[in-house]
Amino acid sequence: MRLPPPDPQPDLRVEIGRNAKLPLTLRNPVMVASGTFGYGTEYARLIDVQRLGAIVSKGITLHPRRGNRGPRVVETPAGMLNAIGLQNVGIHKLVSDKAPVWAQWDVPVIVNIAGDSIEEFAYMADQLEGVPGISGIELNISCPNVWEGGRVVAEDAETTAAITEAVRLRTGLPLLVKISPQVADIVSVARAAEDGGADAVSLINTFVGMRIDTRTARPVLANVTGGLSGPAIFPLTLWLVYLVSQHVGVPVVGVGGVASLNDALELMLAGASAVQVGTATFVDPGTSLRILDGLREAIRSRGCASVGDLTGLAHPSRRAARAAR
Amino acid sequence: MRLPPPDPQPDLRVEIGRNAKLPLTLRNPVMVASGTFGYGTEYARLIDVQRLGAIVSKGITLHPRRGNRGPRVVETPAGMLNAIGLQNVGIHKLVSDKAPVWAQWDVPVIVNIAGDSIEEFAYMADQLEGVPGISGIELNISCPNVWEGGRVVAEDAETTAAITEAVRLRTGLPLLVKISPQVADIVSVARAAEDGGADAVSLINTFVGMRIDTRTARPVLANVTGGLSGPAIFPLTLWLVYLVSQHVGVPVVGVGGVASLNDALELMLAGASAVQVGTATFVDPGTSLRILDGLREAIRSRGCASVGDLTGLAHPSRRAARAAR
Amino acid sequence: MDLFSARVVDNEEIMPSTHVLTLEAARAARSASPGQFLHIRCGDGLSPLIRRPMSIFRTDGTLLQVMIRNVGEGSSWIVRRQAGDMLDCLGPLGRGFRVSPQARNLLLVGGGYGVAPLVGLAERALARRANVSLAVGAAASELIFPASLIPEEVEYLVATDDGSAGYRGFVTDLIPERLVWADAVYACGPLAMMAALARIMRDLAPRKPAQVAMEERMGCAMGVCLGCCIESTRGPLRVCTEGPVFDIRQIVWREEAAAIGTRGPGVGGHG
Amino acid sequence: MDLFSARVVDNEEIMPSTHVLTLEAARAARSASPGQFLHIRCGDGLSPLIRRPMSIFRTDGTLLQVMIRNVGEGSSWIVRRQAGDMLDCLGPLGRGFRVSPQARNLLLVGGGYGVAPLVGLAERALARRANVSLAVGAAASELIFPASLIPEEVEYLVATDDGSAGYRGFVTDLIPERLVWADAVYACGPLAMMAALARIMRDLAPRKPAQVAMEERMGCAMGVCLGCCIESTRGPLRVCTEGPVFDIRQIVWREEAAAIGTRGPGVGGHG
Ligand SMILES: Cc1cc2nc3c(=O)[nH]c(=O)nc-3n(C[C@H](O)[C@H](O)[C@H](O)COP(=O)(O)OP(=O)(O)OC[C@H]3O[C@@H](n4cnc5c(N)ncnc54)[C@H](O)[C@@H]3O)c2cc1C
Ligand SMILES: Cc1cc2nc3c(=O)[nH]c(=O)nc-3n(C[C@H](O)[C@H](O)[C@H](O)COP(=O)(O)OP(=O)(O)OC[C@H]3O[C@@H](n4cnc5c(N)ncnc54)[C@H](O)[C@@H]3O)c2cc1C
Ligand SMILES: Cc1cc2nc3c(=O)[nH]c(=O)nc-3n(C[C@H](O)[C@H](O)[C@H](O)COP(=O)(O)O)c2cc1C
Ligand SMILES: Cc1cc2nc3c(=O)[nH]c(=O)nc-3n(C[C@H](O)[C@H](O)[C@H](O)COP(=O)(O)O)c2cc1C
Ligand code: FES
Ligand code: FES
Repeated sequence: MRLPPPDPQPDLRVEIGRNAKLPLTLRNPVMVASGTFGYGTEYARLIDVQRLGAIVSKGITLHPRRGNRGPRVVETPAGMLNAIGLQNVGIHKLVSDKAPVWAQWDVPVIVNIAGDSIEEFAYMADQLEGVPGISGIELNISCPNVWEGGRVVAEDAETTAAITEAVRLRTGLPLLVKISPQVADIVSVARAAEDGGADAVSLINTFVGMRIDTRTARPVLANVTGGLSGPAIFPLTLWLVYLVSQHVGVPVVGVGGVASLNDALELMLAGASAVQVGTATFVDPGTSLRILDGLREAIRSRGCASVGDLTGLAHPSRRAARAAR
Repeated sequence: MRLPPPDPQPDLRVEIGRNAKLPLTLRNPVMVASGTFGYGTEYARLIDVQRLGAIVSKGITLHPRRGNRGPRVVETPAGMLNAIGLQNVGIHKLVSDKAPVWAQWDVPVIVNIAGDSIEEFAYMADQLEGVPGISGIELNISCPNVWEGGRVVAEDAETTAAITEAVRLRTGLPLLVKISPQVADIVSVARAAEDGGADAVSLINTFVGMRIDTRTARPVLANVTGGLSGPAIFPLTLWLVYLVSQHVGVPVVGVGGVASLNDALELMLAGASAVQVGTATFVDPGTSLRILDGLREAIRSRGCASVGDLTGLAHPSRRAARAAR
Repeated sequence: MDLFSARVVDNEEIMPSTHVLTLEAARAARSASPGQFLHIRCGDGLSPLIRRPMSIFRTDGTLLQVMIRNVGEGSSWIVRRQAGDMLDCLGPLGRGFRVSPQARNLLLVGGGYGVAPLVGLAERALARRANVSLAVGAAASELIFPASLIPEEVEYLVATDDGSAGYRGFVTDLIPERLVWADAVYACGPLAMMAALARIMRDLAPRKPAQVAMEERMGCAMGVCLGCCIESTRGPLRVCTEGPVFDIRQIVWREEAAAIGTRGPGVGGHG
Repeated sequence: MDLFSARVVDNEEIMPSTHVLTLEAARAARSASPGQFLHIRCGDGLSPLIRRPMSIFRTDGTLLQVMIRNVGEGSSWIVRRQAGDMLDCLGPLGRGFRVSPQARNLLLVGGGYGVAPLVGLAERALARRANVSLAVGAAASELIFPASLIPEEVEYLVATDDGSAGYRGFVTDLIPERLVWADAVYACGPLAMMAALARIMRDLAPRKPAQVAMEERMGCAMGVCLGCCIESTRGPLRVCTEGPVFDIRQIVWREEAAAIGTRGPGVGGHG
């Protein structure tokens, strides 16, 4: 008697890099978010990081930074605020000390970079070009000093396009542009990134929030404000992914509040091609791999052949198409 | 032997209406938020609503509205989304059926109004003028169709100023302007409200979010998106209150995620003169009165004479002033 | 209607994933009528945040029972409560079944945990010497409400999708032949079941009294948030306040409305 | 270092609002050293979201104890755990106290729940026949760590703010006269206490080994978020990874930095 062939494994691969010389095929769509996984080595003692779709490393700047004074983090309902202040080792040390480790790894590492100017972004991209162990770049144009007297200064469509173009010219690596949720018009910013040559957009960075210590009557964070992350922001992330993914052609990477398989599925149905897990890793370091395992099963049980079949299924256009079939 | 006189009760009164013919002195700073307390009668069976600082009634429009199709609400981590669609009885019925009840009450009722145009706002203010039982108006310029393709259409500084001015001309009632958190420049919108003649600004209305049902692959809300409220948004509210209160002269009313005495205190330290409790009432109908009771004690134990002494204590300017004394 | 903290005195798993919790709740037990519900807080933290509506299953003196099917975060928290634990409840809420004193023969139709309010209704009806027939549907025999929990005087009819118990097919298939006998019909269960019943009533007994207990996601359960409104022939009605029990002919069944393409932003936006 | 679920085998309130929980945690108990900590999840929902760092108090075979002071949402959840409940823990984390084999006379200085890691340290030191003196400060006698829980061989010195037990004044007042005797000093407690100790050491014994266990709000406790950094003479250091125990002379005490006016947006913004 011959057993029937095993169910084919669903195809979890995600391609990022339509416009890149060196397109990247992720083995699966579950990444870990910048700033929540260090340089990738720390959690390796606890979980099998090699199984991840990709690791996005802590935001790096040209020169090393000491970051903000403490306290730098504080909890909020179903979330947390952080004001780390981009403490990092600087790009040269990243290239000399971290990349060689990554070069030994199966899991691709995407480097999140934050520049002070278009030139600095371009220069940093140059430094990363051809470095073994670096598989992609994520532009962090949303983080520094987003708010100044309440105005969004960093991220408008023009700046986004200009930075993206400048980096695109210098890099053959897949290029992700990470977008702040607090821009006047997120669709036009995402489109500017696409027009500037981005291979994907990562939605979203954190929301500005604060907490006050009622005993001292002072802000808890030394920096006064911090960025809100965690499950609290998930419904906001989901809407922005749903909105933006209907207006751009490149893959959308959903990040912001993902804490469960169900969250990841919601994001993919909303139009994400991949997800990043951030704060949830602090709560339960196994979150990302559990999502990965569940995703495989969820795809199979839905009768899909590949993970891409889920992407955008909640869109009216996809629903209409399904109904017409 | 004579007992010492009892500790003086702290003064909880809050004045709203610098620019109004009929200024309103709230007996205390704890109100309930529009849309979360109906027309004030419903919770009267459960709690002593007369003790509240004020009740803000459900958003009213010129003509009655049927609202959106269901589902209209869905839960999120530490929050909920709603897409009620401004179902209401219309302003004429409000004046004929609801106001007479309110006229018998101790607690002032502030009517939240939503117009489709400047003229409609002005006309509605006219209808409320001189009606016994109505103690104030809150302009809901932030709610309908906030997002259209990702752009914030309803609420910019000019529109806000124009609506506020038009209503100010028609009303002697205290005028609160309720502001959406999702505007490009919240400080300028708040200032426009102040310049237009507002007596206070209410910060904030909800954030746009969504949820997807992963079994059906469709948005849970029939309306696709809903407004996020509840504790999840509290740190965002707090920051916006802290920011705006440093740039306007009129009282700021903090609303968004208040669920405990500590939350109310944080908001007041951040610059709020009063707070509104919304979603937390659904979770625990006693929330607002418990905050009120706790506030009295908190003021006393801080050695303050009146609730106003707390307002803005976390601001750098106030901190510097305290240090100098 | 009250906000009260009720002591759990018993928690029994009566069938897979379905528990009956017995609560010490004297005031609520005395004032409740079948079809009303409690709005129950699930935990003392911020998640799950919103209370969960649960029908009142049975009352007996100072005791009140709810029957909970474990389907998600909130219900799974409730079914983990044990004797001695306290449950934060709001209720009894809403309008229950209205039974005319003239009605002698009552036909009850249930599906899933929709059986809960019907059992209480059956007990009340028997007490005033009415005849009760209860038809219940489920996917398979192990999901059928245990007959041992139903008063003996009740005629108990069972339908399963797979025929593993009783009639094979939909519970609504059992209704037509009993309509002549019945003076009134009361239903609670999945939307599709109740919509099918509505069609049967319209076609076969357009004037016979019939009521359904509806469900919708709730916020306040106090009538203020308007989150639970459903479409009726009289416009939107609140399940928590005008319902959960409605005249079956008042309901505009959602099937049409839910057709693909008709969803989308409403004119009123949020709020 | 592991992610593990530990069974609570005992929960005792050793003084007002302070509980010792005994956990079955063989691997962690075997590998832990005094001064290391666990990052403990408080509940299985989303609030409180972030784990709470708690020092390892004592270990004994396969058992591990933590001493928890109930000060807020997270700690109050932990102290409500009972025998049989499971606790989701990450650890042992961080670097503990480093005791040179030459050190014969150990002076330990504690305040509040800062006594926790010092008791474990004392037990280890006694096991290798060192002499241990433990000075503890508190606001009043009822907040003093019970002497019965401290090994008899330890010299136990007490200071209270109100003089209700032991010396009246700061525990740091007791230190100078014992510095000649001590080969090394180890401290854990409120920031002000440790800063005062740092000044004493600088002035009176600038070369004597001295270590402090520091505290900062934490996110990951794994060294990745950089949320727990404190200022040191070598730049920012992570309490969770380079600490919690540091050389006392490495710390830049926050008092100056915390002066009014110096707070405000940093150049790096969030992230
Ligand atoms: C009037 C009324 C009476 C009910 N009586 C019973 C009963 O006696 N026994 C019983 O087991 N269940 C009953 N339900 C359904 C019960 O409220 C839901 O199963 C429960 O809310 C699911 O919550 P969850 O957290 O376990 O599931 P989740 O799926 O995690 O819930 C997520 C969210 O969806 C909402 N939700 C999900 N399903 C429903 C639903 N069917 N109705 C309303 N809201 C829903 C929840 O309130 C929550 O906000 C009743 C519902 C209503 C409206
Ligand atoms: C390395 C280390 C070891 C510790 N060992 C112990 C111990 O053995 N026993 C003990 O009782 N406590 C110990 N603490 C302090 C303990 O972590 C806090 O008391 C606890 O986090 C407070 O949480 P909560 O939810 O009860 O209080 P809340 O005040 O509600 O906490 C609110 C937030 O502030 C943070 N927070 C508040 N106080 C502190 C603090 N002192 N340190 C770090 N984060 C804080 C919490 O993590 C949380 O994010 C230790 C702290 C650190 C950093
Ligand atoms: C402690 C911390 C540090 C972060 N640092 C960065 C960073 O350096 N660069 C960046 O682009 N995003 C940074 N982020 C944002 C996350 O990558 C992510 O966008 C955000 O946290 C939302 O996802 P989450 O809710 O899953 O955490 C940081 C977030 C946290 C919590
Ligand atoms: C169900 C619901 C209905 C609401 N309706 C209105 C409304 O009609 N007008 C308005 O200005 N705000 C409305 N809001 C917004 C609230 O007044 C408040 O601004 C928001 O919920 C944030 O506060 P909270 O987190 O305390 O609920 C509504 C909120 C909810 C949850
Ligand atoms: S649930 Fe709020 S009106 Fe019914
Ligand atoms: S807590 Fe995250 S680095 Fe220390």
